[in-house]
Amino acid sequence: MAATERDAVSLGGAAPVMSPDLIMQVAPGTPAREMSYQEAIREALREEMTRDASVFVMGEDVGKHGGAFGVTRTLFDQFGGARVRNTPISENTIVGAATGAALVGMRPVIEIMFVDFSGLAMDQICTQAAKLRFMTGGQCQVPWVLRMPQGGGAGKSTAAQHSQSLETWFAHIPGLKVVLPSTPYDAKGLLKAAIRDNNPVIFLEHKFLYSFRGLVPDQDYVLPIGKCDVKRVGTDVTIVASGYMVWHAMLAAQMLEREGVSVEVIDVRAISPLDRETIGASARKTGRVVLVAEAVRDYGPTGEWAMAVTEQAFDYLRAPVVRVTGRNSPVPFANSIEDGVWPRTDDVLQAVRQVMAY
Amino acid sequence: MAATERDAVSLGGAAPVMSPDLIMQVAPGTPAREMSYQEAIREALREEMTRDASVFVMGEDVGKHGGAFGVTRTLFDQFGGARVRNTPISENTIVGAATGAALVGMRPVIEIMFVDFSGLAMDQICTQAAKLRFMTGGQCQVPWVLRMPQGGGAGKSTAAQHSQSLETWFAHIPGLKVVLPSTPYDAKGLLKAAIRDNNPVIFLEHKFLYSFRGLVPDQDYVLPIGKCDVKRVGTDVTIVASGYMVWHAMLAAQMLEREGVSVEVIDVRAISPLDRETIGASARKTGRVVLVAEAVRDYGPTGEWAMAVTEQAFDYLRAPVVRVTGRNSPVPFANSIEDGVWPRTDDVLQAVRQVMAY
Amino acid sequence: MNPDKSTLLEMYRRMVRIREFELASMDLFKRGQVKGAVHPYIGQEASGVGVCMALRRDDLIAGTHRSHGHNIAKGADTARMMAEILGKVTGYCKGRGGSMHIAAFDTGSLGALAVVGSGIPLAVGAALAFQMRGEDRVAVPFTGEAGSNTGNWHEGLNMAAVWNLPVVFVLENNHYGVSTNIKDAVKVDDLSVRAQAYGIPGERVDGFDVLDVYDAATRAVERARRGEGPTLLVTEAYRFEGHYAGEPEVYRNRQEVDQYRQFDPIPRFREYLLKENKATDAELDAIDTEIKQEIARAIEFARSSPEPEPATAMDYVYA
Amino acid sequence: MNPDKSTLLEMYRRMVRIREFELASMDLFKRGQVKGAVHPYIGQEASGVGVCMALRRDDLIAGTHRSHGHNIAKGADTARMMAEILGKVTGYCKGRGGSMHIAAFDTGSLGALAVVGSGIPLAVGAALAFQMRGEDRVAVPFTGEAGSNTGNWHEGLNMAAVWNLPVVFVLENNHYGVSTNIKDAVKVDDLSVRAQAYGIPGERVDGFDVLDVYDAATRAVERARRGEGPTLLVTEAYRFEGHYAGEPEVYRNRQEVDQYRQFDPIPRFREYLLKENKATDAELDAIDTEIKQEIARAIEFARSSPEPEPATAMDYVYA
Ligand SMILES: Cc1ncc(C[n+]2csc(CCOP(=O)(O)OP(=O)(O)O)c2C)c(N)n1
Ligand SMILES: Cc1ncc(C[n+]2csc(CCOP(=O)(O)OP(=O)(O)O)c2C)c(N)n1
Ligand SMILES: [Mg+2]
Ligand SMILES: [Mg+2]
Repeated sequence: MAATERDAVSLGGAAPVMSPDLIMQVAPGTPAREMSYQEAIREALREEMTRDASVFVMGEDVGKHGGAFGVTRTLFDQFGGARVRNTPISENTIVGAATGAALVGMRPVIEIMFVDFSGLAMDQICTQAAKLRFMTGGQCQVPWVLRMPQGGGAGKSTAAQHSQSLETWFAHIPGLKVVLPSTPYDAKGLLKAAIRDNNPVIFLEHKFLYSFRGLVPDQDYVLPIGKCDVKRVGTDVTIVASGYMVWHAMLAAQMLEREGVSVEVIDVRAISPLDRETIGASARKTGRVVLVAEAVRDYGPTGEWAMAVTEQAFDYLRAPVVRVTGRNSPVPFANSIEDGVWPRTDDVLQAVRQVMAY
Repeated sequence: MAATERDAVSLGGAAPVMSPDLIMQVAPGTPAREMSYQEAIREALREEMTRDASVFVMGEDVGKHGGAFGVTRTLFDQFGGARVRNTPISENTIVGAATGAALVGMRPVIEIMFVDFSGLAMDQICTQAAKLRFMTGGQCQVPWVLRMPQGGGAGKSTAAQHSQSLETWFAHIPGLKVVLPSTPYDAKGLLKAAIRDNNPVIFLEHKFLYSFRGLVPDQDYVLPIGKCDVKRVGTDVTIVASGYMVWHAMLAAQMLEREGVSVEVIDVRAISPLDRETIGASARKTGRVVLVAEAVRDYGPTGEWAMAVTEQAFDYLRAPVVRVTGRNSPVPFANSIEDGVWPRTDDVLQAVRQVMAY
Repeated sequence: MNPDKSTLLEMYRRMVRIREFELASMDLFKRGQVKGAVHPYIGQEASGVGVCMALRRDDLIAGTHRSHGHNIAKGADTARMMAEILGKVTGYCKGRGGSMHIAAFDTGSLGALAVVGSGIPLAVGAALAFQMRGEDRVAVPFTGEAGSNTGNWHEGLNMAAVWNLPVVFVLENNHYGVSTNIKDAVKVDDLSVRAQAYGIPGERVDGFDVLDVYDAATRAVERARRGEGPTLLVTEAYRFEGHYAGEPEVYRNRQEVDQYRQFDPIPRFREYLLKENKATDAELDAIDTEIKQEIARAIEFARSSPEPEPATAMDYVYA
Repeated sequence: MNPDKSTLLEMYRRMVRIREFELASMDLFKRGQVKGAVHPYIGQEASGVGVCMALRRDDLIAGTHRSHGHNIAKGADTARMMAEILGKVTGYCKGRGGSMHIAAFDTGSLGALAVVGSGIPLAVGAALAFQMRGEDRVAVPFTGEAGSNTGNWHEGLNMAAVWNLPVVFVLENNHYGVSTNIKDAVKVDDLSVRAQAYGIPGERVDGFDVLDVYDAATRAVERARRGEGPTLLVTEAYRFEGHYAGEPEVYRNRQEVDQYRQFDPIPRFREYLLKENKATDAELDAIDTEIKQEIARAIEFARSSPEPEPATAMDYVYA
């Protein structure tokens, strides 16, 4: 399945496209434009390719077609086929070739159409690129970015082989950085940071977020990889989330405000290296923590986040950490059972009420 | 690197080959023989191949050569090349072919020489085999076992691409079962269970354990996949561990007994499906928990175990859960820095003292 | 090869069945009644049907993301298929799979794997089982031409070759992998030369001509059944529709598509049957009508079937 | 091709250097001084040297688990290599890599990747960078014959072919992948036919004959440099030693090994040099002595170097 931007939007039936107002990241008065998450990514690519001749884009159908979700559309017209390069269907070799090019000074940005296909490229991602600098005693570096759409939801019915969230596969491998942007602002600033980073960076875009809109500053900016972002300050309970889940957290926080519950929302924009301090500090402040991740429950990202809480805030905890995660099963096709496979705002609300009531 | 049994033993310099007495699993009087972990695995293969004509062994150099660590040695002579089948170097296709054979009624037991090479086969393992039964609405089942040696330590100097512990890659994928036997007794009983199981089972053998010896009953037996095994009963502190780490836990427990600390050791023989109840019950009893895993720290198995503790025993905890894990880096070659990459008995001792002193 | 009349009519029937099923599924997709994606097999019917008519029911096929046609060609029931792509519990996969994952084990379809190339090892493994058990069954993985650049493809052909397994690898050249023309993904013109890398026969046939395909497939299948090993069969056709229903097709122009549409395998076969006096207009019209009714019934069946019960969501995760 | 005397002597020198280095590393391994594993290149020296003498310093190679020879052939310093396999901080990889992962970026070795086939995409990517930047450099990945069955190999050759990249794929047929004879892993006799699957030239040469290899490599390299695309070069040799030092070799018998040892590339080249009056016994003896001393110094250097400081254990995880 290769959908396009149009589809991404039109297929997004069931789940709500949330209001951009929920997350305001640009200070009033700053020159900025509203754009979609997808446009923000494209703009980051365009600007970095313009700034640095060593940056290029490579992947299946990233040329005229614009990639699986239309993210690279128009780049081909601007930069041509040498720098916006269609490849054969050869995931492991696409990544490995990016590594080889990076070793001799290029800065490839590669796309794998769906994170699910990374199963074919785990050797080059995790066993080669992640380890090469270390194995060679620092003789080289591997400055690539691997963009992969992931996630599901929203009645898209892409089923078991096109819907997973696999961030922990990568976050478990030292040498990689793993980024999951949740907003247009973050997507642009983090992708620029990733491209300028000298390490291999896994950049996981949430399919359902492509059409989300938000303000993006006109001026060039980069965001730090390896720092959590406090998306909302609160005092009663901490919600730790990343990617699309941040929106559920924010919506839940807004609703809970009306109930008099003050929620702090921590966006783990980069799940590796993990910024334990920000999570720990918030947990010490609120004493109550809810973790939200779309990936299936078992051995998903929430376990590591829970360890950060335990290690840094045990004595402050007033309730056990509660998590909201994807259902522990492959993703089914039919809506009746796809429903409930991914966390919803309601699940987050309930979890917060649970820790508050403890 | 393809080592053999002989090497596995002779290279095992630095770390202690622990006394079989540390773990006694066969009731006195039961007819039993002492054998190595490696022999126990081989015996399970031999017996199951004898019992069931649909069981066969496939992998690189599993024939006369006996596989990377000599586990399948002698099986070729007994069962011939059709049922002990050398393959080309094609990891993804070895697994996929096993799946195909399993779909039509065979029960393949496949070997990938080192778990590190599973990066080449993640698609067939995690995206095909694990999901096929679900995706087809139960039309089929995939009864294979994928044996992979993993782990390092013991001054073996196999470096970054032959030393990892990657159990969480698989444990994160619903549809797979993931087993890490720690003793000859468990290895034999769990492998037989895995072969008879109708699901794809990832069977992770610890390289350093191959030469460990222990009693194995003469009679046919299978052990349940999905149950933790309480390897030692105690009251003051719970150590949760799997694979080789169980030995460090047991040795630490023995030493701590002299200090008057009563340690319960839970062997997570199958990390997926995870038996949360046994872990929870022990944590409620002792109120103090140490988690030990050889895999690198971040997003390793301990996070999920910690969640099981939090979810089931939060109110009983007298100290934060502490974990002992592999260093968060690729594995280096030189002994001076390979040292300390993996947990040692000492690290477990210190962690227990830490939770006891809390 | 001289197929008898009933075989010829069955070929025609299956090709029409695929065409009507695909037109219906595209239509349902456009009207928002099918979720996910639909990858139409329109234009390639002669390939799937020519191959599968050369197979026995107990032979196996392994499919791709574009496998409605393969399943129908192998004999799958269109009502259960339609129910599946509508996500109904009466579907082949009880609504778990959807369009990209239709498997019909009862008629010998191991399933459609949506990761390009991933079906190949499965077919190789099934063939290995056949060989080990002394069964004279054959396994047939389908792949698109772009799929021949995947590592799976190479590993699978090599393994089948060295073990002399009963596999017929069918490579369907419809010229595009999503937006990428085969010329931009492969340097050779004739993909059947790739067989030489494995020491097995490779043959290229006109994928618009069901008899040509049937002929070559029959020879390859018989070879495999006799224990003489695998064959690579390349069927040359064209993808008349977009990569998936509704895909914008920015990478090719109408003329190109129209030119290939002249080779439409169904009218072509119909003409052949009439010209050679193998069938009458009336007989063929009757088939057309019969299939239209069948598909209408399939849609009705699918629509009126229930979705899976939420309580069953965790079924089939483990056996 | 008519290499001048200094080139011929340098070929001889590098072959002897590899041989002596390997004998020393095996010896050190057997005495327990080298940890991990050592995969000797003995018997294959003419292949690595013939290829690398055809390269410039700024051309790149990518290696395998068996790459001591490739590194030396490309000009790496034996002292820093020896230090690496002894795990010393003065080694190329500061002791992080060991025998299986020696990289020497300063002499154009991208590194040895121990997962079979994994070096191929790296070389393809480096060549892509050369092409994009208009550099006339060439990338050369080495693989064993068994490595040609990996998906990487297929994907890499196809990608290099379709993009016309400056790559020379060297496939070293030493007849075994661990214990598996090539006949049990591949059905074709001549692996160079595999080039046809990608529409690129394939050539097979006598891998015991350094001049034969050099000749073919030079042509392939010049072709790549001129922008005419990749070549597959198969060098036919034999693995004189076990898969790794101390490996039991249950899968072959002494006679087979002895038979091949008659083709030992070093005495053979020595004889040629003498017969053709390209060098005198004295000159060649001097090289032998010089290399023996160099290797002795390398061992001494490695032994007397320190291991990495424990405090540096986390260096180089991230840039
Ligand atoms: C490994 C992998 N990479 C990418 C995709 C996305 N994708 C789906 S179909 C397709 C093109 C396949 O082309 P081809 O093999 O020729 O089959 P066709 O669609 O033409 O039938 C791609 C790239 C995928 N499903 N799997
Ligand atoms: C992907 C992968 N599978 C298995 C291994 C284990 N292994 C190391 S070397 C080797 C054989 C390689 O044979 P060949 O490619 O002919 O190279 P040679 O050892 O003969 O130089 C194997 C199977 C590995 N390193 N990588
Ligand atoms: Mg195609
Ligand atoms: Mg070899």
